[in-house]
This record gives sequence, structure tokens and C-alpha cells, in this order.
Amino acid sequence: MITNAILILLLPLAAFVVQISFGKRLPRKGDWLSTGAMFIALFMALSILVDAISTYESNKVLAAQTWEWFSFGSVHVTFGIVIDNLTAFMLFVVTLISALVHLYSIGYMHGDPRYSRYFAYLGLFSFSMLGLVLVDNFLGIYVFWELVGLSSYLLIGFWFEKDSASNAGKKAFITNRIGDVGMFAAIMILFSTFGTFDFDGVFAGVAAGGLSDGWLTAAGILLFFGAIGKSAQFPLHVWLPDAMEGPTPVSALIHAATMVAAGVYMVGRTFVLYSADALFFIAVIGTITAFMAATIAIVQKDIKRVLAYSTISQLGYMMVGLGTGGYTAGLMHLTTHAMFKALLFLGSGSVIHAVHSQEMDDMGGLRKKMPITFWTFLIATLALSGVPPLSGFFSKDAILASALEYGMRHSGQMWIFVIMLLSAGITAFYMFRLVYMTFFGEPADKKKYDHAHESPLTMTLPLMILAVFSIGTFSWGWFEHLISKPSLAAYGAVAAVAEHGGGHDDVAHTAHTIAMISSIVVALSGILLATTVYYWKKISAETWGSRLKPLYNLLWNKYYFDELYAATIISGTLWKSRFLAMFDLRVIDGVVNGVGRLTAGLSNVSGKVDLRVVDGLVNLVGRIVAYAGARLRTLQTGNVQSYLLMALFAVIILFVIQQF
Amino acid sequence: MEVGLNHYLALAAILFSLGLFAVVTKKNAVTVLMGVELILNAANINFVAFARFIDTDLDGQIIAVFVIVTAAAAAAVALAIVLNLYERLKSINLDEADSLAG
Amino acid sequence: MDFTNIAFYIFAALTVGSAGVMVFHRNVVYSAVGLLFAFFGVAGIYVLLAADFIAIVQILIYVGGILILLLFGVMLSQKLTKVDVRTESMQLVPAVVVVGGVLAVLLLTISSTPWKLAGSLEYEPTTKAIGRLMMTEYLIPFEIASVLLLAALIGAAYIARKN
Amino acid sequence: MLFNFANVLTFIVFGAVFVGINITLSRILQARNPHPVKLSTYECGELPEGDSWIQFNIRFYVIALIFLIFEVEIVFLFPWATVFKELGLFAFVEMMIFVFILLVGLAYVWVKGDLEWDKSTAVPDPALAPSAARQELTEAIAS
Amino acid sequence: MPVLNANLTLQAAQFANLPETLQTILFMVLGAAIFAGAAAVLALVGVYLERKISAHMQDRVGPMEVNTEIPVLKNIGHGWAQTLADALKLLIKEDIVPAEADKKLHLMAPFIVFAATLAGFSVLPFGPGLVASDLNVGLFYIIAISSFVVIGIILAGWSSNNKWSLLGAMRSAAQIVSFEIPASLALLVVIMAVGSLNLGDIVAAQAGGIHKWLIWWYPPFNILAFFVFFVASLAELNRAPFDMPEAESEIVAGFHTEYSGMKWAMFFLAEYANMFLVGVIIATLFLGGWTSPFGDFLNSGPFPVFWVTLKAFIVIFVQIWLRWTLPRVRVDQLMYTSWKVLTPFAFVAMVGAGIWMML
Repeated sequence: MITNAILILLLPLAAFVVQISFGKRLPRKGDWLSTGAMFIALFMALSILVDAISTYESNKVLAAQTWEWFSFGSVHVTFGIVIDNLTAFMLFVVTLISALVHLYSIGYMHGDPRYSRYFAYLGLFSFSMLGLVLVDNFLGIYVFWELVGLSSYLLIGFWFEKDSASNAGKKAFITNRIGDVGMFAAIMILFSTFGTFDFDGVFAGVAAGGLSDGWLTAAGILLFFGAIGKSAQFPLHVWLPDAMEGPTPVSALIHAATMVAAGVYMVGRTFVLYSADALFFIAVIGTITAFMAATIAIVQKDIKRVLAYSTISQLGYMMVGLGTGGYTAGLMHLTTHAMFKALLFLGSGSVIHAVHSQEMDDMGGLRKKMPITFWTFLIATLALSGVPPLSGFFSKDAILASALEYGMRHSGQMWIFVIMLLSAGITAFYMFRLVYMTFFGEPADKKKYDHAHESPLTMTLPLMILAVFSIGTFSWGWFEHLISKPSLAAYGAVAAVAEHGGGHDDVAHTAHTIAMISSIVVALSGILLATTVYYWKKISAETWGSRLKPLYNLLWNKYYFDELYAATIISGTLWKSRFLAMFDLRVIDGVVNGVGRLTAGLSNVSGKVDLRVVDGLVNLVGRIVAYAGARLRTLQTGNVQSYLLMALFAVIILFVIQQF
Repeated sequence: MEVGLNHYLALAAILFSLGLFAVVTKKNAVTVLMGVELILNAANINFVAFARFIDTDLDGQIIAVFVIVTAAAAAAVALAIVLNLYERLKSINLDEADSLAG
Repeated sequence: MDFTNIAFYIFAALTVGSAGVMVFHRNVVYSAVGLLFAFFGVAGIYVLLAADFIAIVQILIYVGGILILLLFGVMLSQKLTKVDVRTESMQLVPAVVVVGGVLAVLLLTISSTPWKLAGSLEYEPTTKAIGRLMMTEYLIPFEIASVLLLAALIGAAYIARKN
Repeated sequence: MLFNFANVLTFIVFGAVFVGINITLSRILQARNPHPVKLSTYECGELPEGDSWIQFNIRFYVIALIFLIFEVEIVFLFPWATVFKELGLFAFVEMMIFVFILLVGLAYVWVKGDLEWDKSTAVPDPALAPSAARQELTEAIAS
Repeated sequence: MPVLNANLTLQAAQFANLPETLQTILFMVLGAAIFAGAAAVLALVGVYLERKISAHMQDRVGPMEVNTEIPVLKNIGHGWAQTLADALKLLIKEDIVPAEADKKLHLMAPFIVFAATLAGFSVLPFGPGLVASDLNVGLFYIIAISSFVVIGIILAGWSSNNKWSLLGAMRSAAQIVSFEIPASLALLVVIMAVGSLNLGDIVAAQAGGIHKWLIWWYPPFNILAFFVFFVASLAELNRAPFDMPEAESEIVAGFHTEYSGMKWAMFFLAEYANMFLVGVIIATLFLGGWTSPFGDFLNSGPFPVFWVTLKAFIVIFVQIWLRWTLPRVRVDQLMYTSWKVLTPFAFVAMVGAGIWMML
């Protein structure tokens, strides 16, 4: 079991290393190498998943292995791998989607000058994502967290000759880093109190009450900051729409399924840490993100941006799920969302590949041209909107139920459920708007329409596989059984958070049924609205757009977040730098120049002094000596007797002096 | 008044100053030498006077003998020099012998 | 013994007078004669100071040796035309002042210092005692005196011979 | 002891007085008629001519010098002589050293020719040499 | 001189009433006067003797004519009063002092010379107690006094402003000076033998007959010393073979060329007194002084004085004898004898005697 895990982890790394160094010289530039590696990893992950399901025991740790990583002083940092049901699922999901994206990229990226490097970066990303999932300690998670960030930066900015791509890469990386700082702080708080990075160690410590409530909440929130950055939650979501600059398979893999889900996984993995307040905070953020992203998605013209905002919204959903205590719901939605969102992105990729443009205005009526893409796209959209038989419905419904339940338990928190319900409706609306604008209606650009053609098999095969998974093989029951909410009790916590202890009492049941009904209603109404506006053209989008001009502008400009950030942080930094420059220029330079001038002044003063005083003195001494010499010379008359006289005179003087 | 040590010393002092005066003022080299001899005599009087009045044994007198002997030697050499001076300057006036003037 | 006092004053007067003649007289030969009587006076003083051997030595060497030498010096270095050789003297005033000062200094010291008088040497012959002392206690100076004389002799002879 | 010296003094004074008496006596008695010629310096009758410039000659000085040095030696010798017998050999040796050193001086002066009275440096003038005939005569007499 | 003593005591009695010191002074002056008178008389006798002896040596008679009418003295004959007459003549003779001469020094010279000569007499012992001043440093004093004479001679030569007299003076001074060294060295032998400078002691050491005379002590060296001293003293007197300075044939009359009359007489008197002085010295030092040659016989009463004068006259006779026999010595030969003959002999005598005594 462990060897499989290690292999899964190292295969993409090996592929990356070989690809990056010998890529160009390999036949077909080595695309078969990384894709093959991923498919082997997929196969192994599948075997681990089968093991997990066959044992059918919730939260069972299948295997764990730790190695001595490094030690400084008395602290021994270990590095280990742990595989339990959650890891198994995640492994499966990541390897599956990664393999499919590799396959899809062969077709999509065909002819790209840096073809081999692209595959190398995909390998690196897969390695870091798998590592993140497998690792069993905070430091390890942080390391892989950064690696994931790095690979996303490389992939977003893959076509770095495009300014927008490189800017987007930088923006993504920096925003992630801002989040990571919070995460790092949290890790440090935990490490400094518990002295170890291991999850179990920390959780045992927390269970033992090693950390005061205030600090626990703070650690939880700070840890969640990392998730906000990585999963593009409310304040730090701005990078995801721009990340669309990268190639579409990349968006599909990273910005739909895996990386963004890492945040949710991390919260799930460290779920016991979060105190009630922290969970509430997560829920609030999740709600805000969901609603905001959904509303922006409505007005977007670019197909990938719509999907990006929908991803942000769905991530909000997952966060709400976790925040409101629906642990299993949140995680289940993660897996299902990964499947159909990857499908949607790959579908849009093939559309873009065909139409060579991302603007929905250029598209339309592609249904006939690209039947496979159309049908797989339609299935994914239905799943996303939460239409019952599909997997999306089950996970979204569970989240809404837990939100409702949370609302019922905590009086005054009902607004979360309401907003979530509304955003579910909006989701359905903009998804179908997208479908109609691309596949139905008249082709806006004739020439593009004629040129459009169905994508080759390498691109359509993954679409079909993903479509199968989106349909919903998942039933709520066995998934919930496998992945149930861990609690501090497992770690010996005495005062465990008891509100969900009662299992499925009546509150939960009623919340469940209400949530199911309401979600179906909302979904259908959203679909209906979309079709009336875009399919039957009863209501013209433009008139509503113009009538609700201010609202439209607001949404169109993405709530002016970019401008806001630009204004505050960026301009602030610029301003600060300008101030520093000015300060530096004026004060420091001033001081330096001042010192310079002072020294110069002093030196010429001393020069003058030296010239006048010292030279003067020296000359004076010279003159005195000369003068004295001249005077004394006369004393030497050459007459011995006068010398004697002088000597005697001196004797008398001495005698006189001696007397007094 | 009983002639004591002071009298002799006073006499010696007077002789000394007279000799000194001669040495300092006289132009004639030989007179200067005479002055020197007078000074030495004054010194000798002191010696002998001390021998008599103070340490009452003959040390003073022996020193006086040696002084006389040295004076003799000095006078001999000095006069030789003076004669040489005469040979060169055709006169033994000391004020003309000032070639070492500064 | 007022006789010795009188003798002292006589000899002192003789010495100082002749020394005065020697110093103030312009004629060198008169100075020489003055010096002669000064030496004779000093010899008398030695006699009064109970130093008979020294008195005779004084006469023998000073009068019989040095004075003759000086006279020879005078004779040999004068143009005989002008018998009375004028010897002017120079810088009189400063000399008088300075020598006066020195005299004052000497007299002052003499009068001010408390001499430790230890009686006086009685009058009795000193030749034998000097002879014995010379040979024992003062042997080294005695031998050095011989070397001194040798040097003086050779030196003076050499210098004299040079011209 | 004082008495003896007083005696010596009186002898000296009396000597002077005696001369004084005679001279004054003769001055009283003598005829006196000074005459320029009489008063001129006596030149064996000839007229005194030229200044009495003696050929400057150092040998008088040298003689006096040597005399002085040996006089001093004698001054040292006399007291030694008086106690010679009592002091014994050691004193004798010392004195011999003293005398020897001065003899060295004498030898030096002797060898250097300072003692010769006439520095016969003049080379006998051949012209003045007696003629050949004269030489034969002297030899004849000598034989 | 018993007469002398008697006379003195007589005088002393007379003046007993005077204060004691004045008495001694008077006594000394009297002694000095007697000696001066004796010296003058002896000098005159010396002159007379010299003229007579030299005459007889040259087979001639010498001064015969001068005589007096006084009965007793008249029949002595032989011109005994010749020198007396000369003295009286000199008394009257005009004393010429050259114009350019230095009057004062010219006058002073004879004073110094005669005073020095007379001073010599005070030390000579004429009898057991008969000595004017029994100086402990007697012999040394005699040598010292001779230097005064030299000064006198130089002054005489210098003051007469006559190049002959100056040259003469310089020469005689050089001569006396250079002969004084051998003389002194010779005396050393005597002092070493006797061990005292006092002439009285020296004579006492020689008492007891002719064989006791000092001349015979340490045979060769004392005789050598005697010989050296005798010759040196001759030279110091400017007499006999060494009378270069005032030799007639040479530079006129040496330093007393410009002297005449009484001053010249004084010089002449000094010279002969000096001669007598030397005679007595030699007698006392080498010939036993006032001791009689026959041991104790004839040794008492007036005899000591007699013996001294006899010995002195013998010495004088020899001197005069030498004067008229030996040819005059040239100046350089003079110096030669002094420095290169007599001084070495004297040193030899001294060293020899010294060593002899040591053994």
C-alpha cells in the first residue's frame, strides 16, 4: 500500500525531471512519457481506492509511514505519508483528472513551441498535488502548498510572451502567497506551542487543551487564510479569473478540480482544529464568495471567465458546507464538482480550439458542429445546476441541508441558507445562459462557424469519461459512510463539540427534506429563466442589462475588486515606495550630502587654517631662528677674552639666582 | 685682629679677581698667561690655607704642589703656542687672533 | 703673635700691590716684575701658612721657571725697538663690572659659608712628611705627573720646533 | 721655623738696603755730566745702527722650557730624597719609574736636536772649503 | 764666630728693656748687617786674591803698588788695598744710564741680584750653632734663591736697551738655568745620603775626620756628584771656562755692559760673594763643613769657622785656578756639557748612589 503511494507520488516527479531535461530530444517531445506516467499513477490510485472501499470502514487509516526528515536542536522534524479514506478518494480524483488532462493536452497543445516543457510543468503540478494530499504533517503540507502555487504560476504564465499571461501568473502567485503567510503563521503558532508539525501530535495537543480558545480560533482562522488564498475565496479570489490566461487544460486541471480544491481538502484534513467561531467564519466567507461569484458570472462574456466565477462560487459552497458542519457534504461536493467542472473546462477548451476565440459573442449554434462536446457539456451543466439524478444535486443538496440545519440550530443564521439557495438558482441561470449562447442560436461569426469542427478523439475521449463520472455514480449513503466527520473525541478530547453528537435526530431530517425540495425548485426556476431569456428570447438580456445599468456595471466590473485592490494595496505600496524613495532621496541623501558638504566645508576650513596658521607658524619659527641666528652671530667676536667675560657674567647671574 | 682663614681666602679672592681681570682685559698674550698664573696662585693659597685651618694635614699642600707642577706644564705649552702665534701673526695681540669669529 | 699678623698684612699688601702693578701696568716687563714680587709675596704667605716646602717650591718653579719662561717669551716676541712695549687693554668697563661681580660673589661665599675650623697646623718642617705622603698615598698622581711633564715637554718642544 | 724665615727675609731686605746705601752714596758723590754720546748705547765704540733685533731664535725658549720641566722633576725628587732611606726599595722603584719617564723626555729632546745650541742646518758651503793646498798643509802638520 | 756671639749678647743686654719682638728683629738685623759686611769684605778679598793668583799664575806680580800710610797695614805690601781703592773709585765714578734705557728696571736689577746673593748666606752654617737661619729646607732654598739672580740678570740685560747686553743677559740666563739642573741633581745624592735638607744635619753627618767627608761615601758616585756640582756651580757663576756672556772678547761685558759706577760694583760684588757662597756650600756639602779634618782635634772654639773659610778658600783657589788655565768654552759646547754630559752624569750618580744605598 505504502509503496503504491510512494510510486504514485514519485512517478510524476520522475516524469517532470526527465521531461524538463531531455524533453526536446524525446520522440514526440515526451508527451507519451508524462501521460503514461499519469495513467500508471491513476491505475495505482484506483487500486488504493478499491482497497479503501472494500474495507468499508469510516475514517480508517489504511497505512502510514514516517521518515526522519531533519532535526535542529532538540526538535526532530519527521516527514510521513498517511493514507486514509479521504486520501484514497483525493488520490483517485487528482490522478484521474490529471491523466485525462494530459491526454487532452496532447491534442490541444499540439504544435506549441514549448510542448515538452508544458508536460514537464503538468508533471510537476501532479507531483506537488499528490504530495499535498499524502503528507501527514503541517510542514509537509506547507511545502507542497508552495510547490502547487509555483506550478500554477508556471502554467498560468506558460505563454509568457503575452503580457497578460505573465501578469496573471504573477498576480496568482502573489495572491496565493498572501494567503500562505496566514497559513504559515498558523503553523508556527501550532509548532511553537506543540513543538511538532505532525497532525496527530498537534491534534492530540489541542485535544489536551494545550492551546487557549482565543489562540485556537486565531490558529484556525489563520490556517483558513491559506485556504482563502489557494481556493480563491472572498478577499483573495481576484487571481482565478485572470488565471484563465493559461492554456484551457491547465485551467481545467488546476483551476477547476485540484489545486483550488486543495484549500478545501486542507480544511477537511485539519477539521478538528477549527473552533465554532472559526467554522462560523469559514461559513460566512464561503457564503459571501458563493453569492458574489455567482452574480458576477451572470454578466461575463468570456466563456472561461464564466466558468472561473462558477468555480469560485462552488468553492464557496464547499466552504459553507464545511463551515456549517456538513463535513461529508463539503468533501463530496469537492469530488463531484472536480468531475463536472473539469468536463466543462475541457468542453470549453475544445470549443475555443475550434472557434479560436474565447468570446461567447463569436460563438453560437455550435450544437450541430460539435455534437460530442455539446452533449458532454450539457450533462456537466445539468450536474452543476443541481438537477436531481446527477451527482451535483446530491452534494449541493447536502450542503444546503447542513446550511439549513446550521441555520435552525443557530437562531439568526438562517440568512446563510437563503443566500446559498439564491446563489444555487443564479448558478443554474448563468450556466444555461452559457450553454444557449454557445451551442444554440445563430452563429454570430459565419466564418468561424464554418471553420468549427469536432475536436479529435484525444480531446473528446476525456470528455466522455468525465461525463460518465458526472452522471453520478455516487450515492450519498456509502460516501458518507466512508468519510465521516472526525471529532476531537477521537483524540481524547473531553468536552467534544456536542451539537452534532445526536446523529440524525429530527432537526437534521427535516432540514434535509426541506433543502432537497427547495434546491430542486430553485434549480428548475433558474433553468427556466435562462431559457426564456436566451432560448426563446422572450426577455431581452440587453433591456434588463440597461435597465439595471448600475447593477450591471457593478457586476461587469467584478465589484470593482481589482480597482479596489489596485487603489488600496497596490497604490498604497506604490505610494509607500514613492514616500520611501522621497524620504530616501530627501532625508538620507540630504544627510549624506550634508555630511559631504560638511566635510568639504571642514576640509577647506582646515585647509585655510593649515595654510594660514600652520604654515604661518612654521615660517614664523623659521624667521625667528634666522633672526636669532643673525643676532647671536655678533656675539661670536672670535676674541677669546670676550667669551670668558660672557662666561663669568653667566656665573654671576647664576650665583645671584641661586641666592634668591 | 687674629688672622684667620677668612683673611687668606679674601686675599686669594682678590688675587683671583686681579688675575681674572688681567686675563680678560689684557691684549698681550703673555700678560694673559701671567694672569692665568696669578689665578692659579690664588687657588693655591686657598689650598694651603685650607690645609692649615681645616683639615690640618698635608693633603692641601700636596695638591698645591701638583697645581704648581700642572701650572708649569701649562705655561710651557701655552707659551709655545703664543710663540707660534707670534710666528704667524707677527704680533701677540689677542684681539687680532680672531680668525674663529662667527 | 701679632708678629705673624703684621707679616701677613705686609705680604698681602706686597702681593696685591705687585699683582696690581702686573695687571694695570702697560709695559709687559713691568708686569713681569710685578708678577715676580707677587710670587715672592705668595711664597711669604705660604711660610705664614706653615708650608715651608711649598714656599720654596713656589719660588723655585714660579720665579725660577715660569717667570723666566715668560720673560723669554716676552723678549723673543717683541721688536726690540720699542723697549717699553705698550699693551693696550680692551673692553675695560665690562671687565671691571664682571670681575667686580665675581669678586663680590667670592667674598660673599667666603663670608657666608660656616668654615669648620679644626685648629691650625703647627709650624714644623713639612718636607719629610710631603716626601712620605708623595710616595705612599699620592703615588698615582705622582706617576701621572711624570707622564704629564713628559707630554708637556714633548708637546711644547714639538710646537716650538715647528716654526 | 718662622724665626728662620724671618731671618731670611731680613737678609734679603738688608741686601737690598746695602745696595741702596751704596748706590745713594755713589749718587751723592759721583760727578755727573751727561753727554749724548755717552748716553747712547755702547756699540764697542761704533755708532749704534739698526734696531737691536736679535735674530729671533727659539733655542733660548727651548732651553728655558726643558729647564722648567726638569726643575719640576727636581721638585719631586727632593722630598723623595729626604725620606729615601726610610721608605725602602718600593719607593726607590717608583722614583726610578718617574726618573726613567723623564729621561725618555730628555732622550726625545736630545734626539730631536733641541739641545744643540746652533742648529747647524746650514750645509757647509763648498766654496768656503779650504783650498786643496791648505788641506795638504794641515795633513802634513797632523802627521 | 764667638766674637760675633759675644758682641751680640753684649748688645742684647743693652736693649733688654725693649719689647721682646723688637729685640729679635734687632738681633736679626744685626746678624744680617754682620753677614753683609763679612760678605763685602770677603768679596773684596776674593777680588784681590783672584788678581794676585791669576797674576802669579801668569808669572807676573799682580797689583803691588796700592798701599796706605797706616803703619801696621803699610808693611803688608803686595797691594793689599788695591780692591779697597777700586771700591772707593767706583763709589765716585759717574753712573751712566743710557737714554733709552728703562731707568727703573736698570736700577732694580742690581738690587735683586745682590739681595738674592746675600740671601744665600743666611742659611750657611759656620759653626755648630753659628747659622743665621737654620732652615729645614736649607739646601733646597739655596737652589731656589739662584733663580732670583737669573731674573735680575735678565732684567739688567733687558732694561739697558742694548742688543749686546740683552743677548748677553739671555745667554748668561740660559747658561745659569741649564746648569742648575745638573747642580740640583748632584745635590740629590747628598740629600739621599744624609736624609735631610738641613745643612746643619749634613755637616753633622760628616763629622769625624777627613774620611767621614761625604765626598768619600759610596765611592764613585759621590765623587762624580762632587765633580758635577763643582763644574755646574762654576757655570752658574759665569766664571772660568764658562764665562762666555761677559767675556771681554765676546759680547762686550754681557748684561752689565750699560752699567757703570756703583751699580756695576754691586754686580761685581754679587758675583764674588756668590763665588764665596758656592765655596762654602761645596765645603759644607762635600768637604765636611766646619768639622776639622783631623776628627775631634782642633774642633772646638773658633776652629769650625776657620775650617769652613779655609775649605771655602781652597775651593775658590781652584776656581780661580781653573779660570786662568782652561780656554773659554763656546756656547754650544757649553750647552752640550750641561745637558749631554753633566745631567747624565748626575743621573748616573744619583741612581748609582740610590742602588748602593738600597743594597
